[in-house]
This record gives sequence, C-alpha cells and structure tokens, in this order.
Amino acid sequence: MEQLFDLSLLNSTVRMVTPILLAALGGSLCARVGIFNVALEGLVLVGAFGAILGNALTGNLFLAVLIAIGSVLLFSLLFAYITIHLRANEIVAGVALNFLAAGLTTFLLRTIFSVKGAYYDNEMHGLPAWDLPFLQQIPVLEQLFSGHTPLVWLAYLFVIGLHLFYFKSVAGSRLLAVGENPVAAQSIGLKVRKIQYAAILGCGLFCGLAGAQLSLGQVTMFSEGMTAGRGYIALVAMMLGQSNPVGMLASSLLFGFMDALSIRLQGLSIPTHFTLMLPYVMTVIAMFFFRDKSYLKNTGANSSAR
Amino acid sequence: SGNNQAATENTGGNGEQPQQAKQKVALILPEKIGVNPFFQLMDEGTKKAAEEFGVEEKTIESTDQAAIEQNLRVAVAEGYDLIITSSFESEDALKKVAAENPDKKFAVIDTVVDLPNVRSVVFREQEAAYLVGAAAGLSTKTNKLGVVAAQDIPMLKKWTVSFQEGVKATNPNASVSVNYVGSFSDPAKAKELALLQNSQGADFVFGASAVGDLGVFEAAKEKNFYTSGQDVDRTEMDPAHIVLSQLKDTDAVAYDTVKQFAQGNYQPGVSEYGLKENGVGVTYITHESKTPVNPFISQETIKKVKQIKDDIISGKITVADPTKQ
Amino acid sequence: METILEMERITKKYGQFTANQEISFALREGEIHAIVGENGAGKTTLMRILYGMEQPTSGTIRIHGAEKRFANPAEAIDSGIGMVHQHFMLFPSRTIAENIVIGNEPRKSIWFDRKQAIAQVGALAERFRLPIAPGQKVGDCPLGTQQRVEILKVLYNGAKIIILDEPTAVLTPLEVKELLITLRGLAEQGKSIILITHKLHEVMEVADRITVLRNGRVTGQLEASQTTVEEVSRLMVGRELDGIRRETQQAGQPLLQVNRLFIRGKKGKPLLDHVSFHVRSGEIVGIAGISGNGQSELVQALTGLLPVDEGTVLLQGKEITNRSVKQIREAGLAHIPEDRYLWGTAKEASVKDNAIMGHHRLKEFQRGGILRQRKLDQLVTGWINSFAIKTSSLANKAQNLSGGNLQKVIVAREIGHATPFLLACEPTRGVDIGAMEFIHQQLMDKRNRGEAVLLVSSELSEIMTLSDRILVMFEGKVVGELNAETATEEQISLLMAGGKQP
Amino acid sequence: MKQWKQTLSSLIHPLIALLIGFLAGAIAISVTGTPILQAYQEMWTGAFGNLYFLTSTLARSTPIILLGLGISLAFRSGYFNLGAEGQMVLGAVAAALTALYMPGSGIVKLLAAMAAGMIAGGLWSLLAAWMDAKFKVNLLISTLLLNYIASLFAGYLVTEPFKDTTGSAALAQSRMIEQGAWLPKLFAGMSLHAGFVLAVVIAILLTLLLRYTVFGYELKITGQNPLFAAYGGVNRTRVMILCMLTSGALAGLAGTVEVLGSQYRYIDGSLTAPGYAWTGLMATLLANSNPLGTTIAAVFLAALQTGAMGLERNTNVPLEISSVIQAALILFISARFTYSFLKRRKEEKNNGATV
Ligand SMILES: Nc1ncnc2c1ncn2[C@@H]1O[C@H](COP(=O)(O)OP(=O)(O)OP(=O)(O)O)[C@@H](O)[C@H]1O
Ligand SMILES: Nc1ncnc2c1ncn2[C@@H]1O[C@H](COP(=O)(O)OP(=O)(O)OP(=O)(O)O)[C@@H](O)[C@H]1O
Ligand SMILES: [Mg+2]
Ligand SMILES: [Mg+2]
Repeated sequence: MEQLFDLSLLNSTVRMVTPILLAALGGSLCARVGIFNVALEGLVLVGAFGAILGNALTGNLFLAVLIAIGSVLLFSLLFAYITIHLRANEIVAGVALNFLAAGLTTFLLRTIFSVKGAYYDNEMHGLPAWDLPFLQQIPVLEQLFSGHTPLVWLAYLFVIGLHLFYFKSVAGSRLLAVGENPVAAQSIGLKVRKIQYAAILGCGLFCGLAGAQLSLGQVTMFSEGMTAGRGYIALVAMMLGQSNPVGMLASSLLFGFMDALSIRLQGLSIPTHFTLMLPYVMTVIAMFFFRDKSYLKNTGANSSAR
Repeated sequence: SGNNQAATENTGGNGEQPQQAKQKVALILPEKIGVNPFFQLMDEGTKKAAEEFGVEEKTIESTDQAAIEQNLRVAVAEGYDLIITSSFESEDALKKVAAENPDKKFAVIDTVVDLPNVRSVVFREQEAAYLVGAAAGLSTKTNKLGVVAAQDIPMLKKWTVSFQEGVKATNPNASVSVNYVGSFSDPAKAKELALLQNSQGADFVFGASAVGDLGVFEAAKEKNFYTSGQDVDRTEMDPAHIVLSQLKDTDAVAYDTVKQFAQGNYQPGVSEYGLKENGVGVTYITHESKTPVNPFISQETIKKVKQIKDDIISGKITVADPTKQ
Repeated sequence: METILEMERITKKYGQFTANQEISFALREGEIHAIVGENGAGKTTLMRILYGMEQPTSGTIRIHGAEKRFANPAEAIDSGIGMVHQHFMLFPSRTIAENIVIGNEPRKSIWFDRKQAIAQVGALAERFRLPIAPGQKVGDCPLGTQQRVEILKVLYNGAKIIILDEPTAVLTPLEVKELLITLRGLAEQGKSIILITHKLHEVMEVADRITVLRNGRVTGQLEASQTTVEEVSRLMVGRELDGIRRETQQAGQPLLQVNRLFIRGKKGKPLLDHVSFHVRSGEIVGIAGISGNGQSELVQALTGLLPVDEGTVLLQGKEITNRSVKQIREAGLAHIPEDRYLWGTAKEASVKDNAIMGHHRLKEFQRGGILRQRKLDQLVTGWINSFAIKTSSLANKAQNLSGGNLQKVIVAREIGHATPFLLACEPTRGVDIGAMEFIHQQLMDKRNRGEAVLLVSSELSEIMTLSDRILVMFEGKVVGELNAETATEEQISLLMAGGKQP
Repeated sequence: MKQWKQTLSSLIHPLIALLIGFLAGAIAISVTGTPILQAYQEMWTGAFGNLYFLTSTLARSTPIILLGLGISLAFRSGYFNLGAEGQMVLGAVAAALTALYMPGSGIVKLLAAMAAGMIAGGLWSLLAAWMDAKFKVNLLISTLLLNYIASLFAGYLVTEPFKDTTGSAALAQSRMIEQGAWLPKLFAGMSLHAGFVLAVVIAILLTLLLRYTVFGYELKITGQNPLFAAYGGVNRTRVMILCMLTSGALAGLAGTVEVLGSQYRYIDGSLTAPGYAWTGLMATLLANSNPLGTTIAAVFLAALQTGAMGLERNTNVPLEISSVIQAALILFISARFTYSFLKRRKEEKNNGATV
C-alpha cells in the first residue's frame, strides 16, 4: 500500500478531482430542479477557454476567472432559454451544446490567438498555489494539501456551502421544492421558471470555475478538448452522489483515488487498458452499495394528476 | 465508374480564370489538425511549397475515419492533380481509391501504400527516440527516468520502446517508468503524471503525449527537472528545463513532395526518412539549436550521442522498429 | 352578509370547446358555497380561473368590489385566495411545517428558520383546531392529515377565500366528518369557502348556498336549506335518477375461498393477519374499513401483485396463491383497481390501448402474436356506446378523459372480461352521481347473472347499497361479518374503528 | 378541414425552429466572410447534391439509425439506455474477430459475424439491465460507465492479442476481413452498403412490432405505466430483459455493419470518435422514439455532418464553424419538436409527489 499510495499521489488526486467535483456540484443544481444537464463537458471547456482568454487579455487572474464564469454563464443562458422557453429536450440540447463548445473554442482559438490546437505562453502566469499556514505545521497534511490553488480550496468549501444552501437556506429549500414537485411549487406561487433559470446559471458558475481551475490551475494553457471527458465523469459523480454535495464529494474522490491507483498500477505488468478501466469498474461496483433511492421511487410515480 | 458521378458544380466552374488552369493539390488529413503538430507542419509545408511553386492548394481535414474515404473520392472527382494524405488511418481508404484511379497521382506521408501511383514517405522516428534515450541515460543523476505517453497504442511504441532502448544502451542501471495519459489532448493529466514521476526521483521525463507535452513542460518548470519536446525545436520555449527536442521534418517532406510534383518530378514508390536522410533528428545532435546546450546535457554527452548517431547511420547499430515486433 | 367575491360572465374556451359559458357567481363573507355538477361540467376550470392558473376568455373577477386579474397563483394568493387541489400539491419528503410555510418562510437572514416554522405552524393549527404534528414528514401522513396540511397552508398564507376541489373524494368517512366540522368552524371565523363535491349529502350538511353547473353553464342557484338532494341532482344531470334494482336471489357455491392469508409487515405488525372469508356466486360481498387497514394488501395479494407469506386462495376450487397476475386472471378474476391512475391506466396511452389490456392476449383478438385490430376496435367501440363514454375517438389519450369517463373505461374493460369473479375497488371514486348509478347497476347486473363480486370501498353508503354481506377490516384482520339487510351504519363504523362486534 | 389545420399548426413550430436554427447558423457563417447562401448551398450539395453525396449521407446515417432504433426501443419500454456506444464497440470487435477467425465460406463468416456482433452488444446491454432488475443499480449510470469499460476492452483486444501485424502495424486495429465476408455495396464505387437496407427494414419491422403485435403492445404499456402493465398481467422483467437485449443487439449491429460494410476491420476509436452514439440518441429524442421518425432524424443528422464536410471542402469556412452551424441547427430544431416527450417526463416526475 505504501508503494501504491504515496502522499504526492494523493496530493495530485486532491487537485485532479477539483474540476470534476466543481462540475458535479454545478450539475446537481440542474438535477435538483429536474433538468438533466449533459452539457457539463462543453460548459467546462468554455470555462477553460474563457479563463485563458481573460488572462491573455487582461493579465489579471481575478478578471480571468470572472471572464471564465461570464462566458459559461452566456452559454448556460442559451441552454436555459432553449430548454425552458423553447422547451427543447434537455439531452438533445445538452449534446448539441457540447458540439457547439468544441467547435466554438477551436474556432476562437484560431481567430483570436492565431494558433491551432493549443495556446501556450511561457510568460503567462497561472493561479497561485496557496499553502494554508496552519496546515503547514502538520506533517502529513502539509504534504497532502500543499501547493493548491485558491480554486481547489474553494471547491471543497463549496461542498459545505452547497450543503448549507440546499438544506439550510430559504432559497435552497425552494429550489429543492421545484425539483421535487414543480406543479405544487407553481401552485403555491413559486416562480418555477425563474428558479430553474437560476439553477442553470448557478451550474454555469460552477462549470466556469471548473474550467478556470483546469486551464489556469492545473496547467496554464488551453488546448482543444482539454476537458478530455471530465464533464461526463462529473455527470457520473453527480448521479452516484445523488446530487448530494457530500455524496458527490465522496464519489468524485472515489473516482480520483481509483484513477490514482490506476496510474500506479501502470508500473506493474498489467496491460494499460485494464488499469485504465479500474476507476470505471470500481464505480460500477460502488453502485451496488450506494443505490439511488430516489430513482427506485420513480417506478411508482405514476399516480393521478387530477 | 461511380466516381465520375461525384463531380459537383464546382468543377470547371470558374470560367473567369484568365491563364490556363493552375495545377491543384489537395492535402487530405485523416483527422482534424487539432493539437497535432505533425499535421500542422504538414499543412504548413504543403502551403509553403504551393505558394512558391504556383500551385493551388486545399487542405481538407477529416472529421473521422469514415470521412477520409469520402474526402479522397471527392478530391479525385473535383480534379485535383496531386492528392496528398497521411498516416495509417488513411491506408485502407487510399488503397481503394488509388487502385480505382490509376491515372491519378497520390502521395502518403508516414505510411506505405504500395501502388504504382502512390508516393509513400515514411519516417524512422525510432532512431531519434533512441538518441534521446541515449542522451537521457547519460545525463541522469538519479538513474531514474520517466516517459509520459499519450496512449498505449502500437504506433507510440516507436517512441516509448526506442527511448528505453536508448537508455539501456548508455546506462543499464537507469530505470524508466512509463505512464499513459489515455488521451492525446489532456495536458492536465500529462502534467500530473510528470510530477509524479519526478516525485519518485525521475530527473528527466520524455514527453510523447502530443499536446500533453505542454503539461510535461510545465511540470518540469515548476519542479525544476528536465524534459524534451517533439517534432520541432522546443528548447526555445524554456531552455532551462526543455533540454532536448526530437525532430521530424514533416514540413520539409511535405514541401518536397509538392515541389517535386510542381516541377514535374513526381515519383511513386517509397521514400524513407531516418537519421541518414536527415528526416528525423535531435537538437544538438543532428540539428543546430538557437538555444545553448543546457548543462544537464554536457558537451561530453553530446559527443557520445553523436557517435551513436553515426553508428546508426553507418549501420553499426540498428534500431528496430518496435511496431514490427 | 357582505359579498366578498364576484365572478361575472366568465367564459373559458379551449379552442372550439367552451368549458365555461358566461358563468356568474358570487361569494359572501363567511359562507360555504357548494358548486356541483357532472364530470366535465366546468367546475375545476372555473376555480382554476379564480386561482390564476387559467386566464378567462372573457368576464371579470371582483374582490370587495375591486376588479382583479390574476396572471398566476401568486397574485391570487396575494389577494387572499387559497386553493386546496383535489390531488394534493405537497412535497412528501418535507415536514408538515415546511410544506405549510414554503413560499413565505420564517427566516434568519438567508437561512430557513425551521424551529420558528414549527412553532408558527403549531400555533396556527391550534387556532383553527386542526390537529397535526408539525415535525412529521408529509409522505408518512394519512390522506386526512395531508388534507389538513393543505388547508393550513392556505390559512397560513392569509386566505380569506378558500377553494376546495373535491376534498372528500379520497377521505375515509371519519375524515370526511372531521373535515366538514373544520369547514364550518372556518366559516364561523369569517372565512368564505367554495366547496366542490359530487357527494350531495355533504353539500346538504354544510353548504349555505349551492350553485349547479351543467355543460359549462349555471343551471341553478339554491339556498341549501330550501332544497333537496333530488332537486339538486335533477338540475345536475337533467333527468331523474332511477336508483338501482336489486333482485333477491339465492347465493350459490363459494367461488373465491380465502384461507388464513398472512403477510408479514416491516415493523412487527402483520399487514394481513390470517384473513379468511369466501365469496359465493350470485352475491356481492363488501369489505369496509378505514383505508390502511389491510384492504389494499388483501387486494394486491388476491390479484398476484403482492406475494403472501402464508395461507391459500382458491378461485373456482383452483389454487391461485402466489401465482402470477396473468395466471390468476386466466383462472377467472377481473379487477377494478383502487387508484385508476396509478394502476388502472396509462395516461399517455390511447383510450383503446387502455381498454384492451388483458383482452389483447385472448385467442379471439390475436393470431400468432399479431393483434387483430379490427376486432379490438369493434370491442372497444361497443363499450363506448353501451357505457356512454365521452371521448373524441379511440385514439384520444386517456388523460384527456374526465375522471368519470376514464373510470367507465376501466369498468367496461373489467366487466368485459366476463369472468366469474370481479374484484371491484373504489369503483366510483370521484365520479358524478349519474355515472355512479350506472356503474352500480353494472355491478348489480353481474351479481344478478350469478357471478360473484368482492367490493372494496371506503364509501359506506356504496357498500350498504350494493352488498349482500359486509366484512369489516381492522388492522389487517377481518373483525366482523354483517348481513347487509340488517346492518346499520353505526354498527359498521364501530367495527371499523376497532370496536367489538356486539 | 380541422384535421388539416391541426397538421399545419403542428408543422409550424418545427418550421419556425428550423428557421431560427438557420439564422443562427447564418451568423456563424457570416463571421467567416462566406456568402450565406453559398454556404448553405454547399451544405446541401455536400449532403444530397448528387448520387454520390446522397449515398455517402445514407451510409453515414446507417449506424446512427441502428443505434437510434435500439435506444428508442429501450425508451419505449421505459428504460434510458445511455450505453449504446459500448454495445456498438463490443459488437464491432466481436463481429470483426468472428469474421476473421470463423472457419467456413465468406457467407458463413458474414452471417456468423453479424450474429456475434448482435449477441455481444445484446449481452453487454443485458448486463446493465440485469444489474438494474436484480440489484437496483441505476441503469443510467451503469450504461454510461460500461461504455468506457467496453471501449478499453476492445482497445486491448486489438492492441495486444488480436493486433494487426500485417501492414505498418502502427494502429490499434484488427486484421482486414477477407472480401467474401463483406457486406455488399449498393452502388459500385460508393460507400453505401447493405447495412442501410437492413437498418430501414428493421425500422419498418419495429414499427410493425410496436403497432401490431402483442409484444409491442405490452412493451409500449410497460414504458407508459409499468404498474398498469403489471396489473394487466404483463411480465415486466421479461419485457425489460427482451427490450434491453434487443436494444443492445441493435447497437451491436450498428458496430457490426460498420465493420463488415465499410471499414472491414475493427479500428480502435473509429466508432467512438465520430460520436455516433450521441447522435443516435439525439435522433431518437428528436423523433420521440418513433422508429420511422428516428430513421428520418438520423438521416437528417448525418446529412448535417456530410453537408458540413462539403462546406469545408468548397468554401473558406473552417471545419470548426461547420460544427458550430450543426450545433445551432440541432439546438433550435430540438426546440418544441420534442415537446410531448418532455411533457410526459415532467408530468411523471411531478405526479410522484401528489397523493
Ligand atoms: N386544458 C384543456 N384543454 C381543452 N379542454 C379542456 C381543458 N381543460 C378542461 N377542458 C374541458 O373543459 C371541460 C370542463 O372541465 P372541468 O375540469 O372544469 O370539469 P369539472 O367540472 O371539474 O369535472 P369533474 O367533475 O370531473 O371534476 C371538460 O369537459 C374539458 O372538455
Ligand atoms: N390537456 C387537456 N386536453 C383536453 N382536455 C383536457 C385536458 N386537460 C383536462 N382536460 C379535460 O378536463 C376535464 C376534467 O378534468 P379534471 O381534471 O377536472 O378531471 P376530473 O373529472 O376532475 O377527474 P377526477 O374525477 O379524477 O377528479 C376532462 O373532461 C378532460 O377532458
Ligand atoms: Mg374537476
Ligand atoms: Mg375532478
């Protein structure tokens, strides 16, 4: 075990999981109002591009993150308008948005930066690594949690924040109500559409941060399709965690650890394809233990409407 | 045959063209150019030659496997005079289309299609990877080296395996750990892999992960270890950490192909480009670089590796093609 | 008494169809005003307009003389209108208190103050004498409690006008009684109440005034004290109701025999506790009981939807215990389910697809796995005619049928199976008096043909009119058997509440 | 008269959506400086301009149709099969290996390969169905995850044990299947193969199955209200197992016909990179799970792709922009078009909470 998991591997896991976790948290906002958002992949990609664009334009990291969020919000607004106003099927719209994000970022990469493939500038600075002073005193934690960007810290704080939001705040309570029974929510005068819009935009905010962490935190560059499927993993983490912040943290970490383990196993003589399978296989196995209860109820959910 | 039906309105359309029709060259890439410098270079080389020698050029990127054949057929139908394509992915399609159109001229870069109307150009990348491995083996202080490769596919063995052979040749005590990103476009994961290899003691990490190499460079810069780049001279980006670059003259090859065609010297058959033909190489060893040699790679080492290069060229050392094993 | 609400010449058109035509209606402060009418008469539509869920095609609404327009329920709520929908608008995973305060929560800055909510709801419940436990999860509450939650929600939002759309359809007799007392109490405290119901005796019991709708128009407005059930029903249906014919006849051999049926429960208490009884050919046996005392489990066990742990069921002498639904149906059982939307239909499917369920397997209607569509069409069309089902076509979606008409489709389908035994659960729930009489007659005819019916109903009057014998269930046991001729409502009620048979 | 009016009004919404889609696309085109009309003309030509392009479009639509049909069948019975991709990949690799190693004549190989492809896809799908039925493992997540596992496994097969060592041996791919086992082409020199005919026939069969058979009826009802089906004596587990099996088999067949009809070998990644499975899902959703509608939607989506290729070839519009145009068209076409499906789902969700 010592061999397989050293602290630097776990440190890397904490960081690698961040964009997935952020996107999953965002996706849960949509899921909680009854919208299955498969566009997470595209939204994170747009965020990653926005962050680099912002950084290149302003040279200010804070503004860069804001621009990342702004560009994803714009995209989310489109998604919200099409699914809520035009009542498009959310999955079709989500898949199309993923196409759009891939095409648009590549196109803009070419027109704005005049490069194909990747934009990389040695002079560009990424998000700073913060060491929390009190953690530096503790030997193991110091290694585990050193050198992470503010967004990593923020992501883990958001787990708590979102938990409080869902289960302790008035706005969160209303949001959950819309997801649980939109007709009832409407009948007591809640603005269902407005809340759905807010949830989708909230999801955009999280995906923007996820993108910024990816392109300014993890690395400092943008490359075509650099999300590399993280949005879909986030979708799985969201479903496995049943849209529950702590659950999503757990399932993201599960996935992250398994991914880390698979990196270690690459050193052994197991074929790479099988080591790469490990996180997915383990997630399937995990599902035997964490069954989605809300999903089970659905079979009986066909009672009368009038 | 059916191909003639494929003619579209476009062919022969431009009536206002004053001089006699220019020769037309199509470059049909098997994938989107995307993050692949190999295709970028090919595109640049072709375009440059087209401009210089006054031929019309069109680059068509294929969205996926199924699109390659269609693009080839349309290029035939639209009357391109030379159709260049590239890579293993195009093999099947080109075999079909070239055989059906024996009067057309084709060229394929980076693989062999054995037909009388196809010019094939292949590279022996393994020779250059071997040299980088040799240099790394000589330079490492920790006797630990890393390789970050894109995917575990046969083609990449020309890099991963040959690099290891090179290391073994100069430093049998050094261990090499190979990690796969699982994707051609994931710099974030490539960077983490490089960081991990470094944390386990590797002081040089060989990048062979396409755009992921950019992540490897970042890791090297952050943690102060050494790495190498691919295709073009990457040492310019960060001479303090990117200490070598494995080179491949794709643009020159593409340029030559168009040039020969434009000058009426098109020749079918196979051309191989290795160290001997100067089609592949390594900075400082075979090619000059604008950046000075990093002290990590001593002049001593360079001298030794140059010797190895000469031995490869002379045939004293043979670097096997790992995909053929 | 002052008039608080006036709806004037309200017309609502859905395309070509006029659901409400020039309906005028006034509500006085502190009165209970009943609105009655056949299924599809336009009652719900009118109320949805008042509550801002639909926009009238023409007409005006005035509150305290001021003209109002409600674009959505929120605006109606602001004007002091509250609506208790027939099918509750609740969040089952939340507590009672949360359900009541939602939309108007007590808060500490941005946080939801749940303690405060529980306190406020407790106080409110006390003031209006509606007993509830604010911290309980709504999903775990019986329907009667859920109804009280709905009423409290309306009161919490400060409603002066309370609309109740068929509030009693799903309640037990006891719960109905409590509700009616509550309504009176609210009226005495100055609330104005609009009550929609198909049960005319309830109307006579609590209403001050009655408005009758038919085909989207007002056909009468009466003072409750000066009219009779007969007059109201004539205005509703447009004809006299005949009452059903019962022929005296000797019951035959036992068709269904249930022996010591036992189903274990989750928490110690068995769901069914050694239930034994039989039903003979030519008789209707009624099962009375407060819902939740094992009737649903009994029905599901008999029909193969729930496995039993012990005991046997014999149908026509053949054992059917724990057989599949298909095998049991083939053995001669038909089943009108308790909840027509949950079990009895697929709302999205066509009327035809809903009607042919079960018949589709018969040799008569299929050949080698291929459905014989023409014959099926004929079958269903026949029912539509004989049962007078109002539908635009066979392809019409079931959800577009009114509840009464959909119920007729189910009854036609199950009686159409012509099985020796019929299990009829709540066969007339939510159905207007005309349709109810028709369905009752169908059940009676079946009995008169010498077949057997087991009738499960929470409606005592229904049990008493139709049954030959009455069984009462309490806590998973059959606690009494009574002869329908001699049984009294009091006797049955006592048994239902757990009292001993005298 | 009334009927006619209704048809008209039901057509108006998709038409408006289409119009907005084309407008959005036009904005993207105008960014590149290409005349908008010319660009659309090129798209049209690239998709349907002549027999060659038409057949290319139909060839491309073939796997999408089969995937869409499979997904729609699962949908109809109430299950969301997101695993078509993995089922297709396993079907493809199974078909390729069977055609390579099965002894016998070409036609025997062909038939055995088709059977193997369908069985592999079907069993993979069944695994998810079984985990759902038996252990309540959410089908939505499990099918999504099984995709990754299937792709990696197929990749392993052609990287290690069954790698093509004949040619340049540089790609993760199987050897080429002998010509006798190929699916015949419909026109000489064009890519359209018999798989398309198969797909259309299956679409028609599915339509007939759903509309006219006892099983089709039971399947439909199970999808619309499983409890009603159970009450009526339908064996739900049997319906689910059969539907998921068939759904997976159709996805497997999609991979199989790509292998036997156009690539003649299994090439790692060649089925996943074009996103066939997601496109098939979109086709299904656009057509509200109607088999013939799914077929038409699949051809439409394929035409958008081949049209975009034509656009790239003949104008200055770069490839990325054509994917932007595609996305814009799909986005707005999905508007309202699929309304009834959405409505149903929303309602089901809501009703869970009432009484
Ligand atoms: N959304 C709608 N679209 C079209 N027609 C409708 C719609 N809603 C109601 N209707 C029509 O309005 C008529 C009146 O419906 P309403 O719901 O008001 O009846 P009701 O009196 O409440 O019936 P019930 O006693 O069964 O509850 C129905 O017959 C129906 O045809
Ligand atoms: N979308 C719709 N299209 C057409 N008619 C509708 C629609 N929605 C409702 N209706 C009509 O509304 C009428 C009454 O609806 P409502 O919901 O009040 O039924 P109901 O009779 O009250 O059912 P229940 O008896 O269960 O209360 C039905 O006749 C139905 O035709
Ligand atoms: Mg009503
Ligand atoms: Mg009603």
